[in-house]
Amino acid sequence: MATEVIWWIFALGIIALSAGVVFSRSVIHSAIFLIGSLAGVGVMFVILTVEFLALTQFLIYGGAVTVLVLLALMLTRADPSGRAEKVNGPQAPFALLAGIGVAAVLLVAALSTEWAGNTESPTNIAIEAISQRLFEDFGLPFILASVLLLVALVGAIIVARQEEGE
Amino acid sequence: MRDYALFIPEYIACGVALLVIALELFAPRLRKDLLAYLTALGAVAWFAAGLAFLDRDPKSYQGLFISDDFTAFFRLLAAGIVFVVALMSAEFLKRQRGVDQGEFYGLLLVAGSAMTIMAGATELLTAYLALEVLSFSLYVLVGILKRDLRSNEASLKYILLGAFSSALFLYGLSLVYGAAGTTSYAGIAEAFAGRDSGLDPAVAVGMMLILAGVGFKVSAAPFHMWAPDAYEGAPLPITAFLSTLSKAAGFALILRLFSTAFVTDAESWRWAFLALAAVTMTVGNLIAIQQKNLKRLVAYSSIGQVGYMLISIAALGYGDAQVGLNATSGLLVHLVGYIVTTLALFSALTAAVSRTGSEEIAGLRGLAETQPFLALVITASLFSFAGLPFFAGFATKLFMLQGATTDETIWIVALAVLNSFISLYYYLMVIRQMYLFDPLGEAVRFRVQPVLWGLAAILLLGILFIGMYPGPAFEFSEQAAKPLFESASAAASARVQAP
Amino acid sequence: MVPLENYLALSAIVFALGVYGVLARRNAVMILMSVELMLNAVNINFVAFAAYLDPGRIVGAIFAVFIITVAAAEVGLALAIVIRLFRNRATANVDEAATMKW
Amino acid sequence: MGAEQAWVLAAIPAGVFLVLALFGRALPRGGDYLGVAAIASSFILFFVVLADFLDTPGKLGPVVNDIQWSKIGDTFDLRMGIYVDPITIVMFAVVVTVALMVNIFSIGYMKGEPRYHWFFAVLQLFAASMLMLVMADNLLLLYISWELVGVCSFLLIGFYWEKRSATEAAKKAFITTRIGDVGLLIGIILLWRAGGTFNIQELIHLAEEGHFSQPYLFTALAFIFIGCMGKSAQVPFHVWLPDAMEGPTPVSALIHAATMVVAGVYLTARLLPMFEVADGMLLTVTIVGLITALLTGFIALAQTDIKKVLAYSTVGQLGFMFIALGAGEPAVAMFHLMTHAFFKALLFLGAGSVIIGTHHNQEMDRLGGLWKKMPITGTTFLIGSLALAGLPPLAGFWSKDEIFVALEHKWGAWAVILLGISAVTTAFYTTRLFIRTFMGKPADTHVYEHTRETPPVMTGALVFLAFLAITSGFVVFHEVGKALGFPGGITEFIFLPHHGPHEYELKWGFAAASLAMAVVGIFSAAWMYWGNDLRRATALANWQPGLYDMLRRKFYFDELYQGMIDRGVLGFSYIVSWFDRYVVNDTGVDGSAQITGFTGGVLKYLQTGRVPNYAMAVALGVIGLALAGLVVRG
Repeated sequence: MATEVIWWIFALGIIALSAGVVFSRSVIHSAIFLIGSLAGVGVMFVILTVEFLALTQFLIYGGAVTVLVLLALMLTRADPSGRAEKVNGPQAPFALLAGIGVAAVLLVAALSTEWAGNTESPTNIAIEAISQRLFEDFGLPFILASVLLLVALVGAIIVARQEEGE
Repeated sequence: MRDYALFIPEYIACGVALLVIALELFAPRLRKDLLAYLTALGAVAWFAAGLAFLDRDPKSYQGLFISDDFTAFFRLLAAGIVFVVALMSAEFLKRQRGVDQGEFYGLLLVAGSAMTIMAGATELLTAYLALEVLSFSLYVLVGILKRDLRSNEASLKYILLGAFSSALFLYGLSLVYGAAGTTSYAGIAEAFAGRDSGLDPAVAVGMMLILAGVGFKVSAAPFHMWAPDAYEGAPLPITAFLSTLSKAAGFALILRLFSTAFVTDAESWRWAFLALAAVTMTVGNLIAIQQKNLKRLVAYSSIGQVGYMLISIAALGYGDAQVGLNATSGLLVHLVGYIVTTLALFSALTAAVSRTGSEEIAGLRGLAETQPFLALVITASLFSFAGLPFFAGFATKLFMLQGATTDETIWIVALAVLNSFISLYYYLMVIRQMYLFDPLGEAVRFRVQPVLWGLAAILLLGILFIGMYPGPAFEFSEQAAKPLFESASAAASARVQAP
Repeated sequence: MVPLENYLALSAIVFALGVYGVLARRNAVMILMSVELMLNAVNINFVAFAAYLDPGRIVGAIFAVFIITVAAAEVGLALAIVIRLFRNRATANVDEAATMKW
Repeated sequence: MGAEQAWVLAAIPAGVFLVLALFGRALPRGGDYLGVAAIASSFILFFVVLADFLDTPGKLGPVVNDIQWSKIGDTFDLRMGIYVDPITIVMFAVVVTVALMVNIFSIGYMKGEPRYHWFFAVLQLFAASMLMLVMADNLLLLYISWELVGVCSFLLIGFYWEKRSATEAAKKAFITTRIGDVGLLIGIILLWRAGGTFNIQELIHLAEEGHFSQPYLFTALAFIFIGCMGKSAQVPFHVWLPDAMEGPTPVSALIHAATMVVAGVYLTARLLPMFEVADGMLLTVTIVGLITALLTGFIALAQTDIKKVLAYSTVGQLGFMFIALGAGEPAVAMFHLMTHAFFKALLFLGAGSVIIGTHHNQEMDRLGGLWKKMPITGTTFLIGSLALAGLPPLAGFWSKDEIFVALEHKWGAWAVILLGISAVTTAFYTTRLFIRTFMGKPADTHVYEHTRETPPVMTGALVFLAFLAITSGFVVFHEVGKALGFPGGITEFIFLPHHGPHEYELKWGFAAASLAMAVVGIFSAAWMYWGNDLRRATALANWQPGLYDMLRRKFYFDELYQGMIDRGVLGFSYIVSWFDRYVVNDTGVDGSAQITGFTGGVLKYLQTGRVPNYAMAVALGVIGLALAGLVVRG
């Protein structure tokens, strides 16, 4: 019972915070809501008893990514005059319809499906099990991920690096 | 088996990639075109190593990746494309300032290796990661002229839309994973073969999301809109790279995914590919008529080509291994013809643009007078795109359409033929500029850089060879297509170690 | 206990919110934040399946680990490109970066 | 060398084409002698092939020689080869004879033109492709040659590309015939799919065994027939041929009268056994032929350009050939094809001679009375005209008569009456053409004064063709055929395997009726135009100006097509691109303000952010697909 109450609190919280991310008028507020939303998802992982992922979520998303976002916001802070920028494009009303459409389709898919092998309650996924599979079976994805990070790193550096005369 | 020896060719490619990046870093005064030649040399070594993997028994890496002739085919294709594009870039980048050339060539090689993994992946996570490695490399390469506003804008559009569509793709993967309980292709096929209808909604929606993701990658309408902008903004050799390697990689992924994992549930997606094919070829060809920029023209025309190719994917869904084999080998041979043609076109365009400095169609005015050889190569490539006899595009498109025709799809084949008729119109507009108009400036003959001349000549011969004697290309393609449909044994061996 | 469908519904809603954000926002950084929401929704799906479905255990969690990695790298690269855009044009609005069209 | 090596006929001009295209500019006189020599050697070798063919032990059985072109896996075994049977032999005879005459004639006609060597080079390429077309044993090789002759035609129509009308005409011809080619290609793919082979004889065999279902076969053949209609300029694809007269006149004689345009007739004749198996196909062919013959006969009445009259006449005569095919008589069609090739090439070359002799005048309104100035041209032109009108004993009479007999036999009297009207109009416009060009008083004395007879290199070709226009009809008689070495005469020579021997017998009733039609046409035209006096004709035109205008404007086909193209294809593409530019793409520099007045309302929301717009397309695509997916499954 307690789990369910906690789940609903966090679920509604995640939805509210996510809505804050996409509806807020200020970029900074959005970023802060994003941190909250990501942290909420981390808690969901805890409830699902996948603690390892929750930790990753807090560290990488709650920490690294949002810091990166805030950094970028500071670097691209547009108008020193403080002119209130419109954050939404004129497409927004249609975007709302499209968003509702996507939600409807996905909810139908999620809720009208009878999932095969549904155990009705989450099973604990121990960190040992994850690491075993990760390092024994998924060697190739691991290599790919490292190449991916290298590409992103090299790319980010050469794209963002300041040249002489800039 | 964790057989890391299966990736030896890719080790070579990535090793050379690291080497050129390091060279740029530690020997900044080195002549930059040496990096290009080193890359080309690396591509040759990669190709040679790839040849050693042909005609071998399929070998699986932990059920995540399979090394068979299909994989080997795309490996050779990737090495070939990287070779040509690297040499093309050597000439092109001489006129560009502020480009990090080491990284440029390194990323070419990495992207090529990613394509091999996409072709060989037999598990969703591996396929997804390889796809992202390729995409990341392309995001950077498109924006590599960072002081050029258009290049920067193109890469911004590309990465934002790419991230959006890969999120859609991932949601689809998650639904399929939930429905099948596994991410291995063989496991998915097995799970879907006998599933009860309770899973239908999730599978239907999941597959459509996956379709949107891969459709974005190969630029099928309505997921194509990034392509013209990215093509226009990218440096010329990267436009060639995008329209060849990125498309081929997308089709490699689609082919293996849909012919092995989803084939047991073809009802869910066959119609969608037909619809996408019809929309894509029509949109691509009709909008192409209105283009004034060469790269955008190629973008829309290649969107049209994708439309034709999607017909073959739909034909995979008829549950008949023979039909699937014919459709796949037709698609592969057309990919080869299309790639050779595109590279020939871009070799010539690179040379022409380096002289005229204009990427508009009107910039080619009077090329037949100032540089008849380039005009000839461009004409031959455009004829090949349009599917005129004697050029590669005719033979390969004919095989592809024939392989893809089933009794229910005659209408779309007719539409495809009609579309290639429309396409001839805008190709002729380009040819008209070269042959019927006088050059803008003074009509002085100019010399073509020897490397580009050689590339164009060899690729032109390739176009004619495939056009007049398509046998070898087709046999090679059929050999590459076979493993997908003899999957009984291969899939079984993969299933044993399926995660 | 909380049934699987709850997680899926939560994920669907968060995902749709992300889609709305991508479509509605004009600031590139905010579009990226919306994409992050979508990826998180995907992660909820994967982890929930991993925890609830019998034969397909664990793989979903591993998938989620990799998605987090990719998402982080993607944000890094995309922000670099946005910063470059800002240097070139003094804006981070995607609809002002629209010289190429037709 | 025997019939198996018939490919040499095509190989020689092909080789000379390469030489002329690459080095022609450097050769003295543009290498025209090489071109003539190439065709002449093909002409001579043709007789070698013919002799060998007639001596073949199997007596008139087809000769096959093929090589493996591409073996592809287990599924396709592509063989490319040649197939020589009597139909091929007739086509060979027509192509090499007319090509030789045209090459010789061109030395005079094209003298001093720019790109002289290129003209001869393309003529060689054309001859090679045309010869390849008629001996191809499979549809793929045939299609390739088919496209090649189309390309040659395009190049030659647009030969004077400084003239805007020439490039426009070339484009029109290319596009119109391409529409047909699309049909042909689809038809070929359909037959290949169901039959698994490109080989024509194998396909015919399969069709006769009932391998194809009826609707499938009809669809495939209908597509192929669209290709034939495009190439042979049958209504409604006929619009390109009169415009194609923008090309040099020898080209009109060779490509647009005698050879390329009959490719459609040839292909239909070649596949006729399949057409017979498919229900309704023969009737379709007949009706298309009848409509074409009638319509173009009337259009030609009101044309004043010599070459245009001849062009419409060609279209009409091609209609006659299709009618013969529709009656199930390939022998008759091929016979008319041959006689028509000779007298029509004669007429075109005669027209070319007039054009050169009068220093580039081809409007009847400025000609007249030329017979005195150009006696040889005039006489040969008269022979050609009478042959076209169908006056015995000239060639056209015999072949037309055969068509009437065949038509009556197959479809009955109604068809004969319709065709009879067309025959009368043919005789009428032919006579009108001759009178207004060669007889009476000159319409333009200045032109008349400066007219000269053309040099022997041109008149020589005319005389030779006039000889053929007189005599080629006689081969219809057994005795003549046998004397020439054809066992059983020409009609027995041209037979398809399942047709029994066809014996020519002159049906006096038909002959008389046919003669009467020709005479009616000739005399009414003579009455109206005698002495190049236009009063009666003008009175008639003024009596029904609407009708006259309709004929002069060719039943408004061009206007109709132009309208369709303007409002149809281009309009659609314009809408799509407009949507892409303004609705999806364009943001305006600073938001929606400026554009509001332009589009306003709902649309302005679509036009602003660009990446979001693209993403919107993706999202809508996904929603659409997913909804459809849920409907299909789940």
